[in-house]
Order: sequence, then structure tokens, then C-alpha cells
Amino acid sequence: MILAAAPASPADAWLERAPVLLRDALTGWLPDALRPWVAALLSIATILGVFGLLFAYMTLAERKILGRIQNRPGPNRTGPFGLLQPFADAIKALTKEDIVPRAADQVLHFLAPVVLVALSLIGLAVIPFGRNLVAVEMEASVLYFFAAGAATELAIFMAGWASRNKYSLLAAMRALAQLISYEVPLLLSVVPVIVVAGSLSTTDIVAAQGGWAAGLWPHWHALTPWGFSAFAVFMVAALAESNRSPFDLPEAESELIAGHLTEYSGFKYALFFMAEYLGMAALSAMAVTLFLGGWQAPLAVLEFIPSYAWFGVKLLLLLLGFIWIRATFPRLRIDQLTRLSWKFLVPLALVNLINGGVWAATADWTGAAAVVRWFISALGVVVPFIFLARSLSAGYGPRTYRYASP
Amino acid sequence: MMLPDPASTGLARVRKIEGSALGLRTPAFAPEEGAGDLLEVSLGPHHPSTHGVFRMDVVLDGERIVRLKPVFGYLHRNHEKLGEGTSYLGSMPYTDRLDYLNSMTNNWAYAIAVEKLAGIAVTERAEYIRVILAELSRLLNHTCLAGFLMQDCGCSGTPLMYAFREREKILDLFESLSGSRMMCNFQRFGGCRVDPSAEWLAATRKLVDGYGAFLDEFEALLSGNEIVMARTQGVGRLPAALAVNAGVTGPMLRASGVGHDLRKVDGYGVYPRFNFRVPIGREGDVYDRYMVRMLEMRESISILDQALRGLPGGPILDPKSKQRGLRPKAGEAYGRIEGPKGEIGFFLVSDGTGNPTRYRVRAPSFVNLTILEDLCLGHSVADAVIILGSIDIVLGEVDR
Amino acid sequence: MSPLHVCLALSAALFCTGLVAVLVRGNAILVLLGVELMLNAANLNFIAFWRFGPGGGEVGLVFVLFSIAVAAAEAAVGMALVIAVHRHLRTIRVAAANRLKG
Amino acid sequence: MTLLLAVLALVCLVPAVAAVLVRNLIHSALLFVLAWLGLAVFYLAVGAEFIAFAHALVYVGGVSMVVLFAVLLTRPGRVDPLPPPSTQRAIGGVAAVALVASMLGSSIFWTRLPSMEPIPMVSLRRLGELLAGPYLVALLLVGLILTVALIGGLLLAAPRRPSEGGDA
Repeated sequence: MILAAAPASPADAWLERAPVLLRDALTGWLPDALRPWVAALLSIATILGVFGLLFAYMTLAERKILGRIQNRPGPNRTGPFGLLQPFADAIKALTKEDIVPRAADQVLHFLAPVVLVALSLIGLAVIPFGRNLVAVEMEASVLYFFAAGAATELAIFMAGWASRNKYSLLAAMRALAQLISYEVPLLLSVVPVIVVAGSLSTTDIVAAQGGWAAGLWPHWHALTPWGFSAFAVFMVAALAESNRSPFDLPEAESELIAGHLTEYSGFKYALFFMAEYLGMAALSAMAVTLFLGGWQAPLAVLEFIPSYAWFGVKLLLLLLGFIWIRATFPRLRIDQLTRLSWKFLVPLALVNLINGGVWAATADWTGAAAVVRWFISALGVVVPFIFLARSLSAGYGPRTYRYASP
Repeated sequence: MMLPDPASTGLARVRKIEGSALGLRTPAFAPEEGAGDLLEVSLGPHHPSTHGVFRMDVVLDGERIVRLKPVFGYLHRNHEKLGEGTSYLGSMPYTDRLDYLNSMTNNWAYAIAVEKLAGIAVTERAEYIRVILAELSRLLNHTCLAGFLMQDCGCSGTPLMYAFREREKILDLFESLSGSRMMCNFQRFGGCRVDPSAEWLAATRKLVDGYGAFLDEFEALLSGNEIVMARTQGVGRLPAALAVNAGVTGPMLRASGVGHDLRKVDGYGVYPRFNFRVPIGREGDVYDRYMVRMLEMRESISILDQALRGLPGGPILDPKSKQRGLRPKAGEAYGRIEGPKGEIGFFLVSDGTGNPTRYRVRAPSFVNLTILEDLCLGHSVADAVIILGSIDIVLGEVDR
Repeated sequence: MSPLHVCLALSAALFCTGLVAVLVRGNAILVLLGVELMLNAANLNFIAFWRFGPGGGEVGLVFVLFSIAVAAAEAAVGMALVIAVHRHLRTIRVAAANRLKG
Repeated sequence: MTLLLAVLALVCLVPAVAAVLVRNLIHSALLFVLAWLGLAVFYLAVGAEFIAFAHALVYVGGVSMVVLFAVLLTRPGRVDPLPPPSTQRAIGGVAAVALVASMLGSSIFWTRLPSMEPIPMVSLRRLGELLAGPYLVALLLVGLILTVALIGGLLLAAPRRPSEGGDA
């Protein structure tokens, strides 16, 4: 099909409006009173479907990519290129015997995976996946997201404690320490974004990142000095919050067997996995929204590609980063983990708070002043980084070696 | 909370730590009276990081180790008693199973013991082949160890897979030479079993030439990695005095700053003909143990290069030597070499019959493991795992 | 009954629950949690009167924000105290910690 | 509206009461978390959106962790080893009943306040302006209190050995 004429605005393009059109087509025949309810159910079903599938193929992608990085093929037996592997895994997890230790706290042991998945899911409600594609619009949606995600480590604690296993108990303690440490930088790194965008609503924050400087340089927060710093802090804290390597201390296969997962099997185990990937996806989606311009295209000429596709691409890139990091780094120790947070990320985020405030206050500087503004902001990132990084890695370093005299 | 009342289980006694068997433990880590409640965890025998069936009974205060008891014997196979009931040659394949990563060096140490006992000479070509195989074995062992150590540090498999790729190449060489990848049963009294072909030597040459590049890559990725340094530097310090008194040998001893290497000290085989250095560490921590092994591999490459270049012709077995029905006259002999894990030695007593009356193995893994508690006290569980990894044990050799 | 009444009743019930926790349980942690619950009850009243009351502007809302912040501080210090007391006396029974000198 | 609020009130009250009654300290703490979550939903239903999220964030994400940490660090055992003396229990029970009766009674039957229409919602922006305007001093003071409390908490809970890095 050839379009007769290019639409006046990218927002009017047929592909862009496809999800909304589809929803209207599906709900149009319903009586007015029912329509919003059915529409809400539809958006929930869509989010569940899309992210469920994303979870399934993330596990496959992770295993494939890890395999490639480690000189092995990864799963390639089930279906073409192993594409049916996630479904085989699901069937296996569903049919496995569910073993609960007799000493376990039965109620909490059952509740933990359920609570974890639920908490990982509800944050997705406020993410704008595309232009006009947000399930719940509210004024304080950023706050909602973090309030919803705050309790995920609580569920991990529940799992660890309820198992009545010593490894699991250690994992529960670690999960708590990790949460207390990393919730702070995660939230602090978001504050400058809120200050600069002047809103707690995810839709407004994405809208604030629209447009291009000189037609080339998108106004994404991650492309400003303070924003880049906040983005980096956010991603490190997000890694820790989603218990991914190198911060996978509650799981710590080589130390605590599987930590809080030690006493879980079958479908409950699969639920933990699902929660891990969903949490990762939710935090990445939030990072895209806050720092990477949400659904905005990187260049004006690329706006013909629908907004949700851009969102998907950015999300997948961040998730790929998670996998790559997992394949590369060793794990930190718990005291190093907390030290990294309190002595590095938190001060950096606090300095960045001021940096973001200055940026917001100087929003009307143009021309040469804009360059000065950039320079000040960059200085506010680089100088504290150098100081903090030096103090963090004090005492460690490469060594030179002697040889025994013959 | 997971623990019943400490007094009722006898754990209360734990709070007061007795001095170690060596009497060298620093008292700084003894928990103060009435410290937090203790948690007793049994790490192993089935644990991803105990490198086999091995158990550490750990008493924890939070995550800090206040007491650690290594428990082994799960893999005990009566090795020494078997040796006393078997002919001299019959024991050779059993030695493969001691340190199953390094059957070549085990064979060699045993062969030296028997050669001393029976007064058998070794041909020059065989000596060179033994050096080549021993150094390949060292490369194999240290490469694997580096990979395992990184795995213990929490890498999800990548360094281990890189290490195993190189290990496969060496195992392929062993297989094409001896017929078996790990249980080579290659050395004989007075020489070795198979003469390496020109193709085999060319393949070895190729491997040796490419190994430096692999080490460069591995080190570029890991030796300077911030997290690796943070995890390993200052962890599990082994003072030189304790190392010497405990009989620790091999790279562990050298990492503590003692330049003791049997290849230099005994000068067995044809090692005095080669030019190589002995790297030593300063701190004696996990990082030093890792780095000393990495540097040792560079020296091994240099030895291999020299040995391959200088490999003489001639027979591989002394024609006067006897393999079957060996009946050395009454006496005793101790043969030892610098194995990849330390001094591996065999002590044999003969009464003139076809089997030794006493057959004893000095296993480096076993001796090095005795100081595990001294290294781990005051560190966390996560550290204990990498300290154990840096000691480099193989349970086949520890339990025998 | 109006929404205001429901709010007030819940607030009263929460306050009593908190008070019972403080009075009956001898455990320092539960005592602190009871105090938190009483603070929550007070917050609920502020919100109820802001929303359904005679209209005092947004003062109630702002006050609740401050109250939450102070409650967080209270929890942090309180739990630190509990841990310190436990380390010192090996118990977290409130009645045991009745001496100024440890 | 009233019915919805009544149901939510029960959702919030039942865990709170259970939390005070159960002997298992961890269960107790988790039930408190549930009660706080219920309260957050209640705030949301009443219309205080921002307060609801702030409440959830602070209580579920912050206070609950500190409480659980304290419970684990003090290791009181699976069951609270400190059953209250029976006299104290009796006094507490009587006090509780009396209080419930008096407060419920006063709040429901003698509230002479006219039940007005809900006032219009406050926008977040307005709240922000209030905080940055007339209540700026209070805001700064609260920030100061939080900082002091954090440092004080660290100092109190820190082990006396200065060698170990703080992990709490």
C-alpha cells in the first residue's frame, strides 16, 4: 500500500495510531459504561502478553548471548535455532514436583514468589510505551513506580527467611542490606530529572525530552552532563535492585548455592525468574522514560518509525547491556557493595542533585551562555567523579612482581 | 534465629577459640565475649565452590567466619594401601588418579622414586619429553585454576570457558600422545611409554607459540579488573613464616615471598639446562597467588620453547631398564618434583619383593589445605570460597 | 455514616491497636511499631479532615508529609537503639532497659 | 464511597490487629507492612495520591526493611521469647477495650461536624509550591532532622570496633 501523501504530523501516521485504532475497533461496539473497563482490561492483557513474551525470549537471548560470549552455541535443539526453548522450559517448570521443606514457613514460602511477580508487574502500568500509550495516567506516576518497586526485596527476604535454610537466611540478610543501600541512590538519581522536567508524571517527562538542538542533538536527559551522571547512577542502582550480576549477592551461586532460591523448585522457581526479568525490564523501561527520551525518535527524519518501536529498541538495548555485564564481571562482596553505594553512588547523586538544579535554573541561557552552562554541568560531574572514584579504589591496584634470585 | 540456643548445642564453646595446631594463629580474630549469636553452616560436601566433595564446617558471626573446620575423606580410595599390594608398575596408573588434572607430573614423581630405589638411569630424550609434558601440565593446571578462581569470584562462566578452551587444546595433545586425555599413564621407569612423533611436536610448538597471546588476553580482561582486585587483594594473607612452618609448597609458598622451587633447588631432570625465573609475591594474598601462577605460566612457555628446540634424538627408554617384575633390593627412596600444585613426592620402602612394603604420597593439595582455617578467619563466606579456590586443591589428591 | 466517619473510626481503631502493642508487648521492636501505627492513625485524621472536613486548606496534607518524614527518622533511630540495647544487654525487652548505666 | 472506604478500612485494620497478636516477630513485621500497604490504598481512595505513594515508599520500602533488619540482628528466635506478664496483658486488654469503645464512640456518634462534600483535589504542583513557599523552613528542618537521625542511627548501631566497614 502506498500512502498518497505523507501525514502532516508523525502523530497522525497510520502505524503510529495503530494500537489506539485497534483498541477502539475492539471496544467501539460496547455500551459507553463498559468501554473504559474493557479498554483497561485490554491494556492489562497487552502488557501481560508483551512482557510475558519478552520474558520468555529474554531468557533465550540471555542464554544465547552468554553462549556466544563463552565460545559455545547456547540452546539450539528445541525448534529452529532453539526458538521454542522457552516453551520447553515452561512445560518442564510446570510439570516439576513442587518441593517445600517441612521446616519451612509454609504460608510465606508460597507467598514470596507470587508477591514478587505481582510487585514487578504493577510498575509497568505507568510507563508510556509510545505516544498516548500509557495504561494509567497520573500526576505522581514516577513516585508510584518506585513505591511499587520498593517492596521487591521484601519478597526476596520473605523467600529467604521462609525457606528455613541457612544459605537462604544469609541471602535474606544480604537482600535487605542491598535494598537499604541501593534504594537511596536509585531515588536520588531520579530527583534531578523531576526538577528539570518540573513534573512527577512520566508522560510529561517524556514530553520534556522532545525536540532536537540544532536539529541533530536530541534533548534527552542522558545526553546532558548531569543527566548522563544520573543515568549511570540509576543503571548501577537498577542492576543492584534487580539482583543482577555483579550485584547478585542474594543469589550468589558460588557462595550461597542459590541463596533465597535454594529451596524452591518447579513453577515457583520459574516465577522467581519471571520476576527477575520483569523487574529488569520495568527498571530499564523507567530508565528509557526518564533519561533516554522515552518513545522519542533520535532524529527528526526517523520519526516515521512509530514511537512504540523506538521505545522497544531502547528497552532491548538496555536489556542487552544487562546481559553483557552479567557475562563480564565478577561479583562484589557485601561490604564492597554497600560501600559502593554509600561512599560513591549516594554522594555522586547528591552532587548531581545540585547540578540538575543549576541546570533547571539556567534553562533560559542561550547561545554562548548555553556552552558555559554545558561546561559548568560537565565540571559538576567530572570533578566529584574523580575524587570519589579515587577514594573508592584506594588500597587496590596493579602490582609488580619480583623474581627469586637464583 | 535459625540456631537453637547456642548453649544447648555446644556451640557456646566455639566462642572461645583454642590455638590452632600450628600455634601460629593470630588471636586478633577471636570474637569478643558475648558477640552476636553464631550460625553454623556446613559448606559442602555438595557445594558449587568446594571443587569436589569437600566440606567446610563454618561458624559465622553475621557473615564473618569465626571458626572453620575442613572436613575431607569423602573421596578416600585406599590409594596408599593399594600401592602396597600392587607391583611397582601396577601403581603407575593409580597415580594418575591422585591429582587427576596432572597425571603427567604424578607419573613423573612416582617414576623418580622407583628409579632412585632401583637405580635406573633415564635417557636424555625421555628427560626432555618429561619436562615438556610437565610444563604443559603446569600450563593446564594454572589455566584451569585461574578460570575456577574467577568462577568462585562470581563470574558467570566466561573466564572459565576461555580457560577450558585452552585446556582442551592441551588435553588433545595428551590424548594424541598417550591415548588418554586425563589418565595418561605415560611415564615408565627409565623413560616414557611413547615417542612423540614429528607431527605431535609441531602441534605442541604451535600451541606453545600461541599460548602467550591467550595469557595476554586473559590478563587484560581480569588481572587489572577493579572488582577482581577488590575481591582478591588483602584477602587470605599467608605470612611467609606460617607458610614455611606448615609445609606449604608450590605457588602458594612463592606467593608469600619464599622463592622455593624444586626445579631450582633439586635441579632434577634436565631443568638446570633451561633458563627460567621463579616469580614470587609479596603480600601472600589471593591476588598474589593468582598472579604468581600467571607469571609462572610465562616461564613455562619459555621452558617449553627451550625444550622443544633442544630436544635430542635417541631412545626414549633405557634399554637396561626393566618394567615388569621389578624387584628392587631392600631399601627406601623418596622421589619428589615441583608439581603444579607444589611438592609432590612418593616415599617407597622395598623389602626386596615385587611390591613396596610402604608406599606413601606427599600430596601438595593436602598439605596446603591444612592452613585453610588460618587464612579464612575474620573474612566473610564469600572470601572463604575464593581463598579455597586460590589454594588449588584436587580432592583426589587430598583424600587419596 | 459518612466517609469522614469511616476514616475517623479506622483512625481510632489503628490508634488503639498501636497502643495495645505498646502496652502489652514487652518487645522493643513491637513497641516501636506500635508507635508508628499511632502516628499513622494521626496522619489519617489529618487527611480525613483535609478531605471531608470543614475545609482548612492544604495544611493537613503538608503536615502529613512532614509527619511521614519524621516517622521515618524515628524508625531509623529507634531500631538503631534497639540494636545497641541488644548488643549491650542481650535482650530487647523494654523492661530490662531501665537503667541509665549499662 | 463510604462502602469502599469501609472495606479498605477492614483490609488495613485486620493485619494491624493480627500483627499485634501473633507471636512470630517476622510475621508480625510483615503484617505491619501489609497494614501500611492497606493504609496507602486507603489514602489513594480518599484522594491523597501523593501522600499514598510517599507513605508506601517510606513505610514499605524503608521502615519495614529497618525493622526486619533489627529483628534479624537481634535474633529473638522464631517465636517471641518475651511473653508479656499476665497482669500486664490484662491491664493492656482492659485499656484496649476501653479505648476502642471510647474512641470509636466519640468519633462515630458524637461527631457533630457537618459531613461536607469532599473539597477539590490539590494538584501536585500546588503542593510543591506550598512546600517551597510558606513551609520552606519546615521542609529544611525536616531534612536536617532526617540527616541527623541517619547519622545518629549509624553511630548507635555501628559496632564499637572501628575496623569493620558499616554494613547496616
